Amino acid sequence: ATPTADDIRRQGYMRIATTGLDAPYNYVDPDGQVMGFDIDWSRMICASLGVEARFSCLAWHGILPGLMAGQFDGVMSAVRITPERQANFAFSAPYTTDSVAVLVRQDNTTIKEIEDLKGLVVGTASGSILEATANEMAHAATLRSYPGLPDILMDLMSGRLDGAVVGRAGALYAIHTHNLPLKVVGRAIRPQPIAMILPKGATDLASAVSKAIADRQADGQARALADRWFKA
Amino acid sequence: MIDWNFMVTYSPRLLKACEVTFGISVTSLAFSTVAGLGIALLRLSSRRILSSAAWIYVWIVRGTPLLLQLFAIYYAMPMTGLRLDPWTAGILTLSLNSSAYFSEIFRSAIQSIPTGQTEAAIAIGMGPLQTLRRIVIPLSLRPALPPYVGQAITLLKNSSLVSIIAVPDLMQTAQSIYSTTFKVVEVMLMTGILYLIMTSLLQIAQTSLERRLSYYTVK
Amino acid sequence: MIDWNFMVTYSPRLLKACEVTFGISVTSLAFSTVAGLGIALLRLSSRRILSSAAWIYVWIVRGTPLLLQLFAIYYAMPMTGLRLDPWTAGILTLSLNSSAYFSEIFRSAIQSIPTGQTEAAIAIGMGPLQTLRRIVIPLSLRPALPPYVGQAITLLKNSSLVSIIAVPDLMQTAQSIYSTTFKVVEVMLMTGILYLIMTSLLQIAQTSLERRLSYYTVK
Amino acid sequence: MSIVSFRDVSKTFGSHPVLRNVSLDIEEGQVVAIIGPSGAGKSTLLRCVNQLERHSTGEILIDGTPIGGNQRKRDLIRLRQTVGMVFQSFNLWPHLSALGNVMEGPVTVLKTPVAIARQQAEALLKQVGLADHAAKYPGQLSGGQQQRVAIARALAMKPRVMLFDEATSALDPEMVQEVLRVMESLAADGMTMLVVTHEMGFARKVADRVVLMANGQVVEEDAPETFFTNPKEERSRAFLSRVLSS
Amino acid sequence: MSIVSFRDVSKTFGSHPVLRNVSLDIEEGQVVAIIGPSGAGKSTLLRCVNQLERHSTGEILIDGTPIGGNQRKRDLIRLRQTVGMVFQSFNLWPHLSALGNVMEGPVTVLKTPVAIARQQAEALLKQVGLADHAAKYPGQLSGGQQQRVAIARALAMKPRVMLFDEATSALDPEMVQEVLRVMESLAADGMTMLVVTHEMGFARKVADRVVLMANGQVVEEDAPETFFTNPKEERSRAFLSRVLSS
Ligand SMILES: Nc1ncnc2c1ncn2[C@@H]1O[C@H](COP(=O)(O)OP(=O)(O)OP(=O)(O)O)[C@@H](O)[C@H]1O
Ligand SMILES: Nc1ncnc2c1ncn2[C@@H]1O[C@H](COP(=O)(O)OP(=O)(O)OP(=O)(O)O)[C@@H](O)[C@H]1O
Ligand SMILES: [Mg+2]
Ligand SMILES: [Mg+2]
Repeated sequence: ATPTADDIRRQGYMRIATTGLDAPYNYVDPDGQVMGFDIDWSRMICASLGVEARFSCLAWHGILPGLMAGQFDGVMSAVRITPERQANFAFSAPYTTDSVAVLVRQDNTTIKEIEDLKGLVVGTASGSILEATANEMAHAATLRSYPGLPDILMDLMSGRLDGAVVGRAGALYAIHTHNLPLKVVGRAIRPQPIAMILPKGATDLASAVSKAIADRQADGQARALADRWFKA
Repeated sequence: MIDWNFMVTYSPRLLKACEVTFGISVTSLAFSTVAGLGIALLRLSSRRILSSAAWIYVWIVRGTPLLLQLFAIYYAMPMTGLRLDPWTAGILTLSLNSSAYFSEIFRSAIQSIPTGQTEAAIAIGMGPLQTLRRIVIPLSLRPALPPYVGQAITLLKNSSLVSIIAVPDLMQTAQSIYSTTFKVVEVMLMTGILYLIMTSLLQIAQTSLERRLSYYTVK
Repeated sequence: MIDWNFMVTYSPRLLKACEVTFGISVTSLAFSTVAGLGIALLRLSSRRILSSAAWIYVWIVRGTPLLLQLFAIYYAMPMTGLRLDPWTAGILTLSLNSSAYFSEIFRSAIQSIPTGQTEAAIAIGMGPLQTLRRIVIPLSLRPALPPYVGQAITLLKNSSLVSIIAVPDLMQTAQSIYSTTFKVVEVMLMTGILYLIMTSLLQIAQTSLERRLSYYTVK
Repeated sequence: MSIVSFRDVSKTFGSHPVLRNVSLDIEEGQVVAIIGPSGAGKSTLLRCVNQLERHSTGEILIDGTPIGGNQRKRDLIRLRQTVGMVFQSFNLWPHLSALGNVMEGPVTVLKTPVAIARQQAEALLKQVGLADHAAKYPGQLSGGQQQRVAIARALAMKPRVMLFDEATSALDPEMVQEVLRVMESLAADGMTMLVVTHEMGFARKVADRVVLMANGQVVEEDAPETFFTNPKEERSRAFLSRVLSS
Repeated sequence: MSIVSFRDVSKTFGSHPVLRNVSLDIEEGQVVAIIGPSGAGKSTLLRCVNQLERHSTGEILIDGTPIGGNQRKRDLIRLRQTVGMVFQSFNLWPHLSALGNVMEGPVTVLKTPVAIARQQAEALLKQVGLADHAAKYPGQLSGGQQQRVAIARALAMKPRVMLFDEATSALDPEMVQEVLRVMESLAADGMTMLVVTHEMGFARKVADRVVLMANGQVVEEDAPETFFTNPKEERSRAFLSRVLSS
């Protein structure tokens, strides 16, 4: 029983899962409140549907199984649209895009584009677009997959990695917020649309969410939100 | 070096997460201790079917990852019509999982009791349950205690896996904090201390109980 | 329902990840068994300083999360000038961690040996090491075995934590596969079977060794 | 009617016969000493009385009621309570004090109120000469003291028969005397007793009947005077000459 | 020169004195029986000879060399090898066969080649009458058989002195005979032996000297004939009358 928009309205709230590990998209503040670009977007979408947004924070490896098992109505966690995912889930229209970036230490002068990582020790995040991109484009001597961005940043700073293939927005946010001795170099690689991911077959709900996204893009609220979270 | 302000700011959230970890762990510990004892007794049963069934249970439960067991209980059980909330599923999984490890610890301890001790109980007219409660359990306490506490601590640490189905425990909260703040040292220090406090309850209890059970070594 | 083709396609990658898990686990198991025995002996030493030091080691190592220990060794050690590669850091952490649990298992088993057994060895002129190797270890094998194998299995499962410093083990690989392909059931099934095969080596060894060590129960 | 009867009782371990068609009657108030070489089946015979060991064929009656076989567990346990047993190796429970060991049966099995059980236990410990040691743990008592606690523990269940399996053979000679004295006074009080022993002096002095076992069979059954001075069987004479020489 | 000498040896457990100024000399080839009531300190005396228990003051000399004190661990272990000990509770190692128990010392401690150690062990097992039981494990042997294996195990180290601590008191009368016979033949072969025993018959027949201990002190030291027929001390008479009555 995939939920329709009416089911959600009748229910009065939408159960949204996120990792809370992915600033600026989603993270948890000191009081335990979940915050971020995805969260604000979720609230706007739910407001349009006339329901309340209820968030669950859980590890990424628990999110998709939970969605498949009907534990959530949707996922807002900087989810990129890919063909494999489209075959198994429903997607709303994209609400933003993000690209892959190369991250190096500030004092590095030799790495300028992803191709320059060839033959080096490179880190990336496992089980994601990033891993595939790194595999196809970086031609690293050693490619190490980490569970999350913080682990990559730490090992980059520790000198064990020469460079890293990461998500652009998250990397920029981290460098900016915490003043890290790192920098993003090169072009924007493989920009990818980011959307809400919904249970397979929930096309009705997906189009209701897509309409809400389009409305907010039309009335300028989307722009304001992006400025707030991505001004770095 | 260390940002003390930061630690003060985040400690309420970590303390709150401790409650989750502690609650899940203590509940699961209670269930799995009882279940573990039951399985140990089945394993020691002279009926071949019972002891084989217990062997198979221990084999499979110790043999497969906790994550798989959690998924099976949380996501596959609803197919059978039984939908559990995350807390229940987490506690059930942890209890089942630990019970297999505990059962082997208990079995080993029970087997180290001289048969004369239980024969004396049977000869005086005790039934199997009375013998268990009054003689076997008290006497296996001493040899079971050190590995039992080790396994209880493992249970406490394993409880963090439950965060994968949306119960944010101490470890998950710690990861969440350092992934936005990058204060690895501070977060790990605080988390380490909180875990150390929780496990110290068990470890200090162990040491003092061992001392009290020293009659056992007077031979 | 189940996609068999998928399972065939991905099994080489999972099998390769098994090698990582198995390699790390077996190496760490060897180190931590030896270290655990050493710590158990320190803990049993009549010298107060040694036994207290061992108690503190066990208290802190059992008391803090493996993740924290891993971070301390991997990220904090370089500050002291010692930079370890992920494999070495992973094996070192797992070995230190497990050694504390093993030491308590061994201590409990050694304490269950009747003093007459070691006195007979001393009386015949054996030195402490000879007594240990020829009498104490063989006699504590039987009571230590069930909890030892339980802890060894825990070590094998815990080795997946090492993936956090970029050594992709079986569990990490499984998660990576299902989070791109969404075949949770297939991946978990295969992973479960692979873990079960690896742990069965230990569990079957346990059962057959127990049978061979049954002289111990002939009293 | 006899209080314990063996009727054609046999017992095998695997294919190894340990008791062969034993028939024996113990009358109320009698003291029967069972003697014989090692491996004769003496312990097994005793252990069959309270079914610590199940017999293979034949019947064992306690006060007329058969014990063992397909009997309901509950009835078996009830019947067992009428039989007290004292082991060679004492088997006191190390986690309970002397008093605790004696009180355990009445409180746990008979559900006697603790206060009453304590009074009775104290009286029993006094009877075996251990009034001053009630609070001590088994580890703090000498062998002879431990064995006397074990006797008090069995007596606390008010058994109709007492079984003693080499109750003195793990003890030093001086301690043997303490324990034998307690057993003698029990016999004098009219307790029915089945005593496996190597103390020929005790058998001669206290027993009403002496049973020599060998090879799983009863070889000879006699009044002690007859048995020790004029045994009927060749096997008995051989046994006596070997044992009395030491 | 005597092979074991105690010179003014005392031993306290905590504040409890267990040996008080014991002086005693054992000559090569002598058999000395140590008797006395329970708690007299007999076991402790024996256990000090090979330093299973450290004495508090005084000196113990083995073949002229002092043992214990601040001696280097290596020297202590070497000296211990010249002393064989047989325990009341056998203490055979359950994970080794009878042969394995006997070979263990030579192979592990003396580094004797396995083939030679095996031959010697087989010869020793034959000497104690157990040639046929070499492959059995302790759990499969009777008490008397186990104790004879324990004697063979001690002999395998070719000790100059053998200590026996109530080597027969956990045994049935028939088994006692087996073990005493082995001990007698050892004595006849000229082995120096220190024997704590309750077997007065054995003490009288085999010992060259009888030592009565009580309360941590040597009360009387005599040739057996004198001791058993005409003891000098009041304490000795009291002890003998109690023990011989059983
Ligand atoms: N659990 C058992 N399994 C196999 N055989 C056994 C078992 N218990 C006893 N036996 C055998 O049964 C026989 C009789 O043993 P039992 O202990 O009754 O003899 P006993 O007359 O009490 O001897 P002892 O004087 O040495 O105590 C022995 O040959 C013994 O080996
Ligand atoms: N480890 C110990 N700690 C404290 N006291 C002890 C210890 N070992 C022995 N004793 C005490 O030392 C005294 C002498 O003991 P020992 O065993 O030497 O006597 P024994 O003459 O061998 O007696 P038995 O005939 O009962 O064996 C006893 O009072 C005993 O309680
Ligand atoms: Mg017997
Ligand atoms: Mg003694």
